[in-house]
Amino acid sequence: MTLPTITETPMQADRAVTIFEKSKEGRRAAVLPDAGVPERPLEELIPERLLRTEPPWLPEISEPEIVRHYNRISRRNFDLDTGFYPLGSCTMKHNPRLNERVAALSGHARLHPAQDPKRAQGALELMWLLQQALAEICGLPHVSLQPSAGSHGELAGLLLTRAYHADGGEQRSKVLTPDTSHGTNPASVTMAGYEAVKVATNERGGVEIDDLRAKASEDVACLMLTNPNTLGVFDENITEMAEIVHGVGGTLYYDGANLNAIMGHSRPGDMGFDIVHVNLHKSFSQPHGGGGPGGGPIAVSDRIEPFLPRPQVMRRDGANGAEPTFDLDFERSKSIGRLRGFQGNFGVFVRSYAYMLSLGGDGLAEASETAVLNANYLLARLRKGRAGRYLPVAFDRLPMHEFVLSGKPAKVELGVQTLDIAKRLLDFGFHPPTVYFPLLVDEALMVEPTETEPRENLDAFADAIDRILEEAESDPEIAKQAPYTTPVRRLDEVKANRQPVVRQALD
Amino acid sequence: MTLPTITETPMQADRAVTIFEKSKEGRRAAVLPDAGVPERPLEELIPERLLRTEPPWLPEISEPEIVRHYNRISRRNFDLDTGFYPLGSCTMKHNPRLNERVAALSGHARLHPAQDPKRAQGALELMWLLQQALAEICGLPHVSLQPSAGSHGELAGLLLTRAYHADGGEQRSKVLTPDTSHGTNPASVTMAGYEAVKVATNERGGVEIDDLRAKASEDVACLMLTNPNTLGVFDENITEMAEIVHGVGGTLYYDGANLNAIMGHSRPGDMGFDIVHVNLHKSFSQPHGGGGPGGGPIAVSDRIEPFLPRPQVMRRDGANGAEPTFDLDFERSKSIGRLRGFQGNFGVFVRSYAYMLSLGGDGLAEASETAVLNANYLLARLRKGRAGRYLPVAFDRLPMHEFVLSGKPAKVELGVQTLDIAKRLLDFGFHPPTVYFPLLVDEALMVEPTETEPRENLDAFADAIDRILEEAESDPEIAKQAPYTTPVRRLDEVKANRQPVVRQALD
Amino acid sequence: MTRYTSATDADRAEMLAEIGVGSVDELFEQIPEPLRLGRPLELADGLGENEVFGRLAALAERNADAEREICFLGAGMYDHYVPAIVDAITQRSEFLTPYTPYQPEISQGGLQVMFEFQTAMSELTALPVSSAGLYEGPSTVASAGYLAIGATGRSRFVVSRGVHPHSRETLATYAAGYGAELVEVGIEDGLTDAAALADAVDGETAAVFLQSPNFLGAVEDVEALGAAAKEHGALLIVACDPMTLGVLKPPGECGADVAVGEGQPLGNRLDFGGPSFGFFCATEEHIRRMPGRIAGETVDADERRGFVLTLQTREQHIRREKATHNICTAQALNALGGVIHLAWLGRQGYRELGELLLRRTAYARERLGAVGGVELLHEAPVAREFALRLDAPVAEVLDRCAERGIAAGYPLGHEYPEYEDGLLVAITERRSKEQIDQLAETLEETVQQLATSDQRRVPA
Amino acid sequence: MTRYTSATDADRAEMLAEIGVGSVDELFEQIPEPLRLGRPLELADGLGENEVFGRLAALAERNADAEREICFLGAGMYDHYVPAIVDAITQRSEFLTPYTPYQPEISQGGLQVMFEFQTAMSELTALPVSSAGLYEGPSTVASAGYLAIGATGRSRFVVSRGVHPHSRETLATYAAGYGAELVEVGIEDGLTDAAALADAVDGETAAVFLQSPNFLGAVEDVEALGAAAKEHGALLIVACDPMTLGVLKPPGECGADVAVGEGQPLGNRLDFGGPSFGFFCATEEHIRRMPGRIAGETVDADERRGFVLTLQTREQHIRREKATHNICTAQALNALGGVIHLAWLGRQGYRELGELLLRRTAYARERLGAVGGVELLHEAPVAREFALRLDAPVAEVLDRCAERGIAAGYPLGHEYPEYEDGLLVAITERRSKEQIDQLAETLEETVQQLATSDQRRVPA
Ligand SMILES: Cc1ncc(COP(=O)(O)O)c(C=O)c1O
Ligand SMILES: Cc1ncc(COP(=O)(O)O)c(C=O)c1O
Repeated sequence: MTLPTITETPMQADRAVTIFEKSKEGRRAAVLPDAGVPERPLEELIPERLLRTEPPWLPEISEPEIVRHYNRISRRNFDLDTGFYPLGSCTMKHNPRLNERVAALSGHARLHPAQDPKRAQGALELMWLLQQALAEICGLPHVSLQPSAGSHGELAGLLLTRAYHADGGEQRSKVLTPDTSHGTNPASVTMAGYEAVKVATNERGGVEIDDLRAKASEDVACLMLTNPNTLGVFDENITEMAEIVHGVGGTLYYDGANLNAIMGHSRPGDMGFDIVHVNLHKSFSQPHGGGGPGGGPIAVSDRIEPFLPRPQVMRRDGANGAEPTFDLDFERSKSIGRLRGFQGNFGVFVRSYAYMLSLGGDGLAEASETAVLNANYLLARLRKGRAGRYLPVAFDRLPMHEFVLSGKPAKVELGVQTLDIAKRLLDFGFHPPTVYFPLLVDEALMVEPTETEPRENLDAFADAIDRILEEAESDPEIAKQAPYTTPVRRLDEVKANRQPVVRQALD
Repeated sequence: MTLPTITETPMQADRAVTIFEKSKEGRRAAVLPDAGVPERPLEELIPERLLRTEPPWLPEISEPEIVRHYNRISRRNFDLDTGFYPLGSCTMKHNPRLNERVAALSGHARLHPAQDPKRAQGALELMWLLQQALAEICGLPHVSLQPSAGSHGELAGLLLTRAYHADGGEQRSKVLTPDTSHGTNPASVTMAGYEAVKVATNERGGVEIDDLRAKASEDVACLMLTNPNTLGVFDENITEMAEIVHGVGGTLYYDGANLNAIMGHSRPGDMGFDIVHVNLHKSFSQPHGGGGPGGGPIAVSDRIEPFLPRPQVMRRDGANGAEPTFDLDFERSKSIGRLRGFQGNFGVFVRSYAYMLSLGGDGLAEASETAVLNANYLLARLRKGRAGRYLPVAFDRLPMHEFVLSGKPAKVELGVQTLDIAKRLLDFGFHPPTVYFPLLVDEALMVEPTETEPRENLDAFADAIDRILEEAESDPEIAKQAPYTTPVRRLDEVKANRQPVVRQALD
Repeated sequence: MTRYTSATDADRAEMLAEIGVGSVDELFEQIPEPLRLGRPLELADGLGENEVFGRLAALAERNADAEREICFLGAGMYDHYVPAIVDAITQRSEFLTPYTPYQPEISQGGLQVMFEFQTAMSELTALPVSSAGLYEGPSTVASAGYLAIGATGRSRFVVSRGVHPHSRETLATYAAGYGAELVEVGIEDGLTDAAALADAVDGETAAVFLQSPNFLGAVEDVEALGAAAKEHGALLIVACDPMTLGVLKPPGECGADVAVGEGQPLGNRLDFGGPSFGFFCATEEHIRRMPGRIAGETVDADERRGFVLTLQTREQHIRREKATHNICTAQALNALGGVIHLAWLGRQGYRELGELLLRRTAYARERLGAVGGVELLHEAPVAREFALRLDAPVAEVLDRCAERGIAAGYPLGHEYPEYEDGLLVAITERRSKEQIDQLAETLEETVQQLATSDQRRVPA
Repeated sequence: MTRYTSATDADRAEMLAEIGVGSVDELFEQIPEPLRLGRPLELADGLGENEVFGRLAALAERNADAEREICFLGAGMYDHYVPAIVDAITQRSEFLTPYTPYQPEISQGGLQVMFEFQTAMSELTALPVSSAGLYEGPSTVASAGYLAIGATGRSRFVVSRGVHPHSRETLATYAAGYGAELVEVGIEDGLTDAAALADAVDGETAAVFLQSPNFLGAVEDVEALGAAAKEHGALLIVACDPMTLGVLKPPGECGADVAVGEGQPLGNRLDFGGPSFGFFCATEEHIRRMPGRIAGETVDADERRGFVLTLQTREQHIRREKATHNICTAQALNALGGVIHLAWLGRQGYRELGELLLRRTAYARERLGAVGGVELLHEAPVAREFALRLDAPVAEVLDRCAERGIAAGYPLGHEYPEYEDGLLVAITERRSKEQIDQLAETLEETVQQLATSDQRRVPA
């Protein structure tokens, strides 16, 4: 008697098929209203040579099968509502459904962006209120909500810096970023037409002051910094650094990706930063959506304000005690101009504002406390186990909301790389930390638990890491060939790059 | 080198834990508004002996973990939006999301049932429009939407029959149901205070006329029938049967569970039925919700109308050309009274009415055609394979929207029972057909594909059945020990019945 | 090809060939010609999704819902806030679209929810056994009567007039079927007349039906009233409001044999009256007489924990005419909404919400009772709803309030002719102090305008 | 304990002990004292879910959305009907809550969606390569400029004035950074001035930017206009409306090197301007210069088909300052909405919708053009939007229409002073013939009332 043993999980057995491959001629989901107007031949309306001859090969498929297709493939994703997702630098905190509910109200969801401000007062007031809250949190008085995400905010910040200097008749060419900075920082620098110059990191994980001083010339437009930085540690020398950069007439840009560590505890403005971006999809609970949408508002100081993007939301006090009114200000002569269409990712603003109302000022401060508590607790738990030996923390000090481990000992002593550990974690039902970033840490694992994780999940994660290292002590192959239970196993990325197949072939 | 082989699927490895077991003292999700009124001690408001001393042990858990808990266990369900669900007699057709959207409009969702009819005109008109549509589909002029599901409609029908006879000074004691009838039919008969009397089935799967004639006495209150019946075949003798039953003064009750076979093609009223129930969660796309909610409206003839439940929706024509108005009629002296609170499952009415608007009259008729086409096609495909030998159709004729196979040959020749085949189907990713019903078919498998399944799914199902029978030919144990890949494997129902554990123990 | 289907003309042709018939019509020939409709249904043609949405939205526009009005209506269903996670979870295909868990191996999600629901309702009512979701409140009361007849072999019901009128009427409707006699016991000062109840109960009594808080909002002394039932071996059946059991003594601690009720306040929207769910809890001895589905814990072939539908020999699909009830499709999804709402409230929040209701209700009762031309209909203790008497025609007062955007309450006259001037006012956490004050001011104004007499309430 | 967290006081104490510090404050001591805020944030206290809902609902109430007004506004975003399955699927946790698919083994759902999205956009634009979701329309135009500079080594842009003003302004904003000169080419009779364009393009030109339909709704002869670009080796960058490509010749068939645009019409609600998605398609040769994420097909260790993020050496997280773009978080969820909407429309429906738009737009244009005091701003062919001239102050006309529940269109004067009397009117499948007639009547009435001159349109 030979009973079938499981060689594949059901999902593994269910091979990927795209919706285009499920198409069958003549099938459809949509039923459209008839035009209700004269059925004139298209050629009468548009010159024939401007008309399309063959409609695009979109799928032909019924509604039930569309729903099944996307429901089924959705289960091939790991998601935050399923389990622990300590993806460092990304602040994978809970996404409240309340925010989805209020964003879906037709007064928000079906409001046309070109609606006359007179008839969009609720939306403009919401944006204004969000601006006020962000200004208070960042410690900088002026806010533009326009940037669509963090990197967009970075670009904005650099263009603001350029405009600021140009306004003073200056042209600068360099922007300093620490070697620990996120890839978007140097990429934004280049896109903004500057040259990116690295500054070194000291033994405490902060910026090497002497190196900064050495590179801080009159040609330096800006210093871009994350604080706490991507090592999860707070750079205590920030005030001195600000003096140095301001001393040579440069601006200080704050990459707000790590704001979740300090909300209500410390403010970039008070640290001396001129420009800050905030990732609404990190600190303020906008769902990450598989890679967006996001929001990257910027807060700036008085001297930068004149250059903010157009349009800006403005508030007019009501004449003698009447309600204030809100409007869009396009007449900003020194503005760098638009960064995108219309007023920004309003739907994201609604969610983030609802989140702020839910937590309130104290709640935000407490969220940061718990985020820092969770990170420190998880690190302490890890240290006690095999991670202490094989995955030591890169800079040995108390972290803030996240910390970076180095997989170098594991690689040398066990022959398993950070990648292998990450892949093996998948079999244990965890999303791995951010890996191989920041670059200056060998085999880096960047762990950010966030405040919304209960302690039990941190314990389970620490235990899983320990189990994986224990396995590796006896047989490194287990990790090296992991994962085993995921919908697919390790994928051939080289093949994907060599002969890129980037769309479904149709025939 | 010993790589881990998969002994369990990830879901199998993840053991069931209830939300009560995840509770930890002091945790919570909800934040309530403060009362905003004087904080008086409860004892001042309610005599102490009427107050609760210990609050109930509800879970203490944060919102993120509640969401994760239910998202995770939701994946332990098989559902219609994932795959083929040919559960006979249940009409598992596509559940359009449009219906969920319109049901959620606050004008429907937040309308209080005790709202003055003057201020609920939209809701009453919707109910009235749905009644009209159901009357047209059933071929009976009067409709009550009150019953909450089919079995509730059955009870209503029997109580109506009782009231009808009582009104004529009669007291009858017997109700006839074929041995093929659904369990709710005889159960409703008993609950309505009647004695259930079985009538036999003839070789064509219809009612044995002679047996009916023999049992149709003056003491018979009603004949309950499904047509097409639970064998999926249409009883051609229905007109004669109606004459027999009406001849002795009884009523004819139509169990509408199989209405999906004949919408727009034949009408119970025209067959001679006096009372019909409709399952809105079957023919009219209300999602089954894991076992409800449903809707079981009844349509009746003129002579039954006076006895319909209270209240009834009524329409008043507007004076000189004004819009008609709608109201609730409570003054129905002969009414059997209420069957439930308020006006019925209104949210279900909204969905079903939206469904009718979407398909329209022709669409409903075509839906029945495709349902019948799909059933006949699937049967033809099965017959061609091993099922033709091991799972013959119970009554050898063209079925309507569903058909019943007998697993007797499979049991005798292969040693695998219908249950084993059903369980093995789970490994192939299909929901099994209804099994062991109707009772008069040995090892019955009742298959209803519905109109919303594409042909490819029917082919795949037929192939899976064939594979399973092929396996069984070589090794029956494969089916007998199935399933292997489901979140849990076969469960010990005897244990569950012997020492019932029906709630989480808390300590 | 119709909406939601896949069969193209090409598919049809091939499928018919496989079947071996020439047309779909042939498949319908088993329906005798005279019984075939032979004409299109007299229903409009199908519409596109946007048009259907437009039609339904237009109908919804013509309802004064609790989003547009300040709603003090109660009478069994209440405008509580349903947390967003309830919709998010209940709308998941995995919960929304399967049917009853007949195949437990692929229905563990739904079965575990039932098990959790049973646990939660058992905790609320302090009774050990719970069924998983009957239709709704009133029919659950009638089902309890059916159980009582089976359990006692008697067929006489003694019913307090404080029980919801819909429940009493539904009980009577069912009783006409399974055969039971109803005896009603009146109300004194808002509470069930204890003496009359004691007289009414005898050795023929199958069950005593109480509701607390009763329809007038008054909290009954269930234990005291129940004594008569105990004495004569009748079952004590108590209908209760699941939102009050964090603060009020639960039926199980008051000697109830069966506790039933309307589940709407727990995670279910108003929906003009349904769908919601009913709950049904009882003492151990009745476990094999319970109506509806029950999930039980067990293990699988590999000793994994799992859940199944249990004690199915009670049910219609097994026992047919001998079943303890005829219910099949119930309200599983609504019960899920209830259990999520309870988990969201949690042990603390559930209690706090009960306290909030008590305190706001006490405030509202005093505030409104002090309005000129308004007096309390009774002085008995109340939890979340209370009754007033208006010195003005209730219907007209309600119309005036509606013009001012307030649904002021439920008029008692229709079901309690003796309280023809009565108004029932319900409070939820959604009704703020400001809204209560607004109601008071509106009543002040309108009752004055419409006053039927000059006699004003003499301060007690 | 704040909202959404789990740490109770007991948890905190145990966790601090494990860490080995006495208080949470100690953990913040690495922040120099002067930099610590030392006071609470000046923000209100947190609110319960119901209160937050109330606040946001009150704000929403003060917006005239397309549910309440008949909306003829367009100008880049359109009030199309978003099918219900789009919300149902995009709201699934599995799509809503993960981040960028850095771990492909557990992100196959999102990666396959990207792959399908790329295929769909490639089909629409008739260009082989597609990036998966940039921010939105105008910034995508600016990103195309960045690619052109890299591809040609030139830095001069020739831009039609028919390109969306937001796109032109965004392009200028970016150009101030990466350094490029903009030359604008005017509009004649609604269309890009072909002669002026030919003159403007030279050997220094990196790219020519066109939009079709252009901002005035006119369908440009992209192929003819593009000839100048080809001739001088400049890239032809075409912004297009994804709802018109079922009927209009796609950029790929008109010689475009890059096609970009605003994705909102595909499965995304208006949301007062965002979030939506941008699309970016190009010819093979530019594949390694594309901005944003791209999913590619491959196989796993067991030869199973799978998808990964590919060509990542283009991206900031690998190449840093040498990356082809700085974008990281984009608009993946919005792109999913787009691909679901396209699958729902299907090949036939997508074409039919395009035809519907053309025909209704033609009807509306004639109907409105015939209104007294209203004339066409141009006679060029249009697809789904068209421009009028009003013989009355546009702002006042719009106010009057708004009072009658109609958002009559987009006033051109702000961005095109030369069309200070211009009104842009957009049509979608949601705008019925009846609504168009209603707009006509309302304009008839209001324009007359506000007429600035007596000269009336002479019928052509
Ligand atoms: C440190 C840091 N900076 C900048 C960014 C870029 O932000 P966005 O992805 O919103 O563009 C990220 C995003 O992961 C980040 O972690
Ligand atoms: C033939 C038949 N009759 C009656 C019923 C009972 O309907 P409901 O479950 O809606 O009570 C069913 C339900 O499965 C059925 O299949």
